[in-house]
Amino acid sequence: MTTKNLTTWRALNTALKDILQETPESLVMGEDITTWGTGGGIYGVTRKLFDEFGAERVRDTPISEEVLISTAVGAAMRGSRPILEIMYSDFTLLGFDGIINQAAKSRYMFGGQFDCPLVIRTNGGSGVGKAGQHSQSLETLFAHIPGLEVAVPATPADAYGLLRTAERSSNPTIFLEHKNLYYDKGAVDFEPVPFGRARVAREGTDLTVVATQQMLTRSLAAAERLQAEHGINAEVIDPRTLYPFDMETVLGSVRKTRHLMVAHEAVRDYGWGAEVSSSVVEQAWEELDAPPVRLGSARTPIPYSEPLESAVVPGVDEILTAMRKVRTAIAA
Amino acid sequence: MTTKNLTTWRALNTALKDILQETPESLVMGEDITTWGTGGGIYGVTRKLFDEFGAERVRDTPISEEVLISTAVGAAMRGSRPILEIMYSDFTLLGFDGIINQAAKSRYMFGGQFDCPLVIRTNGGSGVGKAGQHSQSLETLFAHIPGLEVAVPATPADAYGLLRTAERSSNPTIFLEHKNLYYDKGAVDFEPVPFGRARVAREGTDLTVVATQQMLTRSLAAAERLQAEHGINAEVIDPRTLYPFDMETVLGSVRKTRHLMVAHEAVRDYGWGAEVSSSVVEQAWEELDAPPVRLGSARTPIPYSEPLESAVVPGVDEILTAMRKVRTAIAA
Amino acid sequence: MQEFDQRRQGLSGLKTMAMIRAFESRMPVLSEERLIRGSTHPSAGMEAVATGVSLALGPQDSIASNHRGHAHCLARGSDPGRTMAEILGRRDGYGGGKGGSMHIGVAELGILGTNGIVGAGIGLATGAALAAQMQGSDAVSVVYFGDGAANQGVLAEALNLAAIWKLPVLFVCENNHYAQSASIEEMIAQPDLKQRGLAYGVPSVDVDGMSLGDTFTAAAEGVERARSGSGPTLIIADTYRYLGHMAGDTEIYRNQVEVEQWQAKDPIARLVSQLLEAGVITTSDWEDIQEEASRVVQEAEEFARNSPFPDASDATQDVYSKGVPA
Amino acid sequence: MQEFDQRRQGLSGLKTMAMIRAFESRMPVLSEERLIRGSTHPSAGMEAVATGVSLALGPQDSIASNHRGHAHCLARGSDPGRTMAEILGRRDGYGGGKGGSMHIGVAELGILGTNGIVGAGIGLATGAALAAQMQGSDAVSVVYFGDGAANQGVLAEALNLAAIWKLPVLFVCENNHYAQSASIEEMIAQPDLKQRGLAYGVPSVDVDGMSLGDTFTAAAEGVERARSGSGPTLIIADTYRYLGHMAGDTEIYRNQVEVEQWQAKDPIARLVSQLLEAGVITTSDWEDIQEEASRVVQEAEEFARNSPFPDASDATQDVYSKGVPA
Ligand SMILES: Cc1ncc(C[n+]2csc(CCOP(=O)(O)OP(=O)(O)O)c2C)c(N)n1
Ligand SMILES: Cc1ncc(C[n+]2csc(CCOP(=O)(O)OP(=O)(O)O)c2C)c(N)n1
Ligand SMILES: [Mg+2]
Ligand SMILES: [Mg+2]
Repeated sequence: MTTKNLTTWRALNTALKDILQETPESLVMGEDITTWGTGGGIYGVTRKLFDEFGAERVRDTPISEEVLISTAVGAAMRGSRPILEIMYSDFTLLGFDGIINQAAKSRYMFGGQFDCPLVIRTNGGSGVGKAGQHSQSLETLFAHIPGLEVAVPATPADAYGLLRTAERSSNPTIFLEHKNLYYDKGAVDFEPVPFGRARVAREGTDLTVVATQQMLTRSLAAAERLQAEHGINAEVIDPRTLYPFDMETVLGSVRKTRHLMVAHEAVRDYGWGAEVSSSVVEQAWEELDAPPVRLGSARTPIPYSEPLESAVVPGVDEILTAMRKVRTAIAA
Repeated sequence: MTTKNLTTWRALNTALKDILQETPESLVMGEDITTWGTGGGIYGVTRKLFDEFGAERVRDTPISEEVLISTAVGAAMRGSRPILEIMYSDFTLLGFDGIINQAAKSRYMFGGQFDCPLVIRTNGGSGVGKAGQHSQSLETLFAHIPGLEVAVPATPADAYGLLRTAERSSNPTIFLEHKNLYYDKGAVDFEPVPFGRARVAREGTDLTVVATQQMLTRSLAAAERLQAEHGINAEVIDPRTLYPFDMETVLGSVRKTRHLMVAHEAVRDYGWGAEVSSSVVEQAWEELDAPPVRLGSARTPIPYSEPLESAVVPGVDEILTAMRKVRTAIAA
Repeated sequence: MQEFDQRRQGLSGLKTMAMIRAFESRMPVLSEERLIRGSTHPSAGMEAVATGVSLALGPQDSIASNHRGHAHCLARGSDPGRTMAEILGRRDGYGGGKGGSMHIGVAELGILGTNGIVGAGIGLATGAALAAQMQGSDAVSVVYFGDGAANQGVLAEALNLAAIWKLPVLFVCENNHYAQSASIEEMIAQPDLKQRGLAYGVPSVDVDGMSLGDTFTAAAEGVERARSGSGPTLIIADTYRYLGHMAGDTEIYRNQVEVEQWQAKDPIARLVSQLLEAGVITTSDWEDIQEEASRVVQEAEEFARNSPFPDASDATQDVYSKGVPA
Repeated sequence: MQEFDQRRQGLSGLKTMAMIRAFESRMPVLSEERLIRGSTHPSAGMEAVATGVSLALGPQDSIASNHRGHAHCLARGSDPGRTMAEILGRRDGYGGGKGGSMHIGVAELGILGTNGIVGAGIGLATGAALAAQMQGSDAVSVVYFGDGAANQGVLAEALNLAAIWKLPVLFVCENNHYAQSASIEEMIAQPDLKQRGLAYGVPSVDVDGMSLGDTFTAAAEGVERARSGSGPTLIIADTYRYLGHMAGDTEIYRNQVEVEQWQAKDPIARLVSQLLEAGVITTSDWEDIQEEASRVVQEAEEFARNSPFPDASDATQDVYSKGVPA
């Protein structure tokens, strides 16, 4: 297929179409996924799938997150390959038993007898004023759980490619889209993107920045200013999946730049940046010239009002300051 | 009150009695808390409370974790002070909406109008063959959530004292007992233990070890061997609460020992040890002589069979090896 | 039990309903103007439910609301200006802008919050009822939830718990026939929703949610049952929302004819004719009431528009009570 | 529909039930001997339910079980030796010792696992039914759950979902009157549990769970409904467990008289007299059956005791399929 310029939601929509076409075992289910907007879900990702694939394989569901999740697990254990849309990642909390006690452990507890090829598509993140119960970045909770894979696509191409890979996986995957990136545009080459392989979004020599989704975008913007204003050349890495995590690419970069910063939208405290930072410290202690710095959201729920929401999530300025801090830590 | 030698479960039972006596707004609820064993819950913590305080204040509940948790939240928002026993911490996953979307955010989202003086008592941890769905150490999930306090008592005295503090708090507290420590005995002085104040369980000069619950016990045993066999003197610190976390005591110790190890039973990947390690690195970079090392459970569910269970959770030998590794990292 | 009195509840309810209608009619406009971020769910058409129920409550009582909760708050007595200010994310909002439309709480009115999680208020109200019971007060609590929320398992758990503990709680299901874009007909197999209450031992009734008198009477009955220690009640109120689920709703899931059929049963128009017929009001009274409603809402909107945005420094306040306990 | 034939289902069921009884009788002993870690929940007294239901199933079908699941597995055809080996945490157990009593799964028999989370099997079976429907097979799925689990909200959600999608699933509630130490009488207000199914549009029946014939017949009816595309069925089976909830149960919540009253209705004894009366078996046949049951269980136990413990290196296997996809 040739490369096309698509929005993220459209790239995801195309991925779902391709999956439904190629994989007879797949099905798509979720709340309001066929009757909302122009016949897709809340952000359009399931648009017109119903028209093409019908009511058996594209299913609107009641508002019953708990049973939707455990139903998807059961179906996956019996040879179906469900792709479940949970409207906002905050609502997955209603089905955490299904995700953590069932899906994540169904292979292990029974000694490897069962596959669990389940994808839960959902979205996290802030930026559009959806407030405390529709804006969380919960990826760390999932990354901590053995048995789960966690994808955090940032670009349309990765959204397409990672979703294809998630669907082929025999493990349960939490597929975390970002609600403020659905309308971003980018080139999509319609190739699967392997899990556990980071993307170097910007090459650089002086500082390694690991960032995802909205923080990736902001880190790239900050990196330009860092270079222009301070002559420091940052390498920006998008891990794309948190589990598996491509530590090798990060370590390779750190060996070159000797400095590390991690930026995520999840709350900083006990967030996944700590894992990246402390793993790098453990594995590349001698190669670091300064302590790694982590950036994440403040220890607050996400507030509604614009000035408050902006205040708790790191912006470009804050990222820039942190970048400079990493580079000057020793000097300071 | 004079000091007594008590088991952990008895210390907790005494704390509940004292709370019910002193705080008319308090109530205790949970599954099988009055009719199991000798009239207490699964580990006896609620023993005979029913006889003393009656059916209004000590309530056996149906198996409905989701509504139990959100009911406790609602009651707390209206001036009651519920202490809810969830039989195993694995079952809290059924009520994560109540914990994370409601309890943790009820003060913030409404601009500070509501207190939410709720305690969820539950137990985590492995060691007794309860297998994958009754042995998880989920403390990191809670510690990551703004609005929650997280207590992880290790000794009978701390069990008593932290529960008293949890109950006095106006914030929702996740109170994580350890199922393999209920029958440990220790001196209890019946004093509240403040949150956010670590306990130095063993003084030392060469290495700081931060550990909780079962890993604390094992770290103390390993520390004795480390001293006897290798002449290295470890300081062992029990943070007692993960949020608030007493970083000052840890930093103070690290400044003295110049080495850090963190050991927890939670899965190592994306576990809370990463937060401790990377915070110390950020704040005490110049004072560390070697990279901090983290120990945690393997990235697996907890298996049932004894040799498997022992294999995935760090034991004394493994802790000892890690301690030595921290001290020899530079040399090696 | 309180009887529905056209002069008292009728007249007072009409004023409230007119005000709510005027208030909610501003939502699409304010959304369009981008003064509202995120999602806001107006309830024009459904005024009789919140109003009828609220008239049956006393100051000691509490309510837990849902995403479509402005009416629940206003009928309970929330200040329209502060309510609007919260929806616009301003400092004078009840939550100082932290919550927005889906998180309006008013402690002194016992409003435990509108809620962004469909079904979550059910447990909160059950808990408020538990607190009332423990405290020996005669307070009752109410939860408003939709037909969509009726499919959340927590409802079953709460009905059962409230029934065995005889908790003073009213479960008020606003069946407006759609959950976002999902028609209830496709989402449930047993259309008689009150069976869900009966199955768990909760006295359950259907009520015409387009009638203020009927909702008031059903609620008053439930409140009396609750206050007298006889436990919970489930009320299934048949109603309809006129506007889209939220701003931007294309409404492809329903047709205009259906909307108009329901508008023909408009709860406000119906109450007005009743009160006119009964001589409680004159046409000019009704005009005054409408004008007053407009005025109140206009003032509220001005108040909200003029209220400053919160200060960024406020963003990290109120996470924990005065720091965590030491 | 399959009719209950004493010569077929009766005889075959009796053998299964006798074997299950013998198997479960070993649990307290093995616990005492500390060969079993954690918790094990025997179901002596409840054999007719698992057995009757299993007799109505075909090889294409699946089951989801709960914490009290040995009988469900054995009746479904799991090997007693491998089942026992799993309970003892041995290498030859179905999960190689990773799962234990609460996590016995057998993929080739469609056993989606016993389960440590009360109520969790309900969603899994609903999903298995969805898979069957999608795959165009005529497979049905069964979930066994207790009276205690009936208070989990997921049941309500599953009943509704199965009803609207007409999923081929049998919800089998084993009402043994206690949930651990909680008497059902105190935990529900509406004692007629089948109302819970009816409220969501699921055909629901009561059945005497101490009668093999009755449970078989009800299950066969449900299976036929499911296979023919008419959707789910809820079966409430009245039954009782003779032993404590698990090892160490002091049983302060019930008295011996009650236990004996139920033992007087013993499903095995009752079936034996029926078959004797009908001339299907003689007293000596029954003795042979019992001996055979003992022998099978004894062999299973020997097999399990002799099975080696798993190797520590196995502990990190099977978390992900052959590593995560690259
Ligand atoms: C747990 C959860 N699932 C889904 C949503 C998204 N959502 C918000 S409102 C709504 C429809 C609710 O329908 P109903 O309960 O009937 O209330 P109505 O909007 O009709 O008043 C949905 C699906 C949500 N907010 N929370
Ligand atoms: C979610 C959850 N809550 C509580 C428990 C603890 N527990 C295990 S079995 C049980 C009682 C279950 O009762 P019931 O469903 O009636 O089944 P029975 O044991 O009577 O067969 C309880 C409370 C659990 N395992 N999972
Ligand atoms: Mg609705
Ligand atoms: Mg039972």
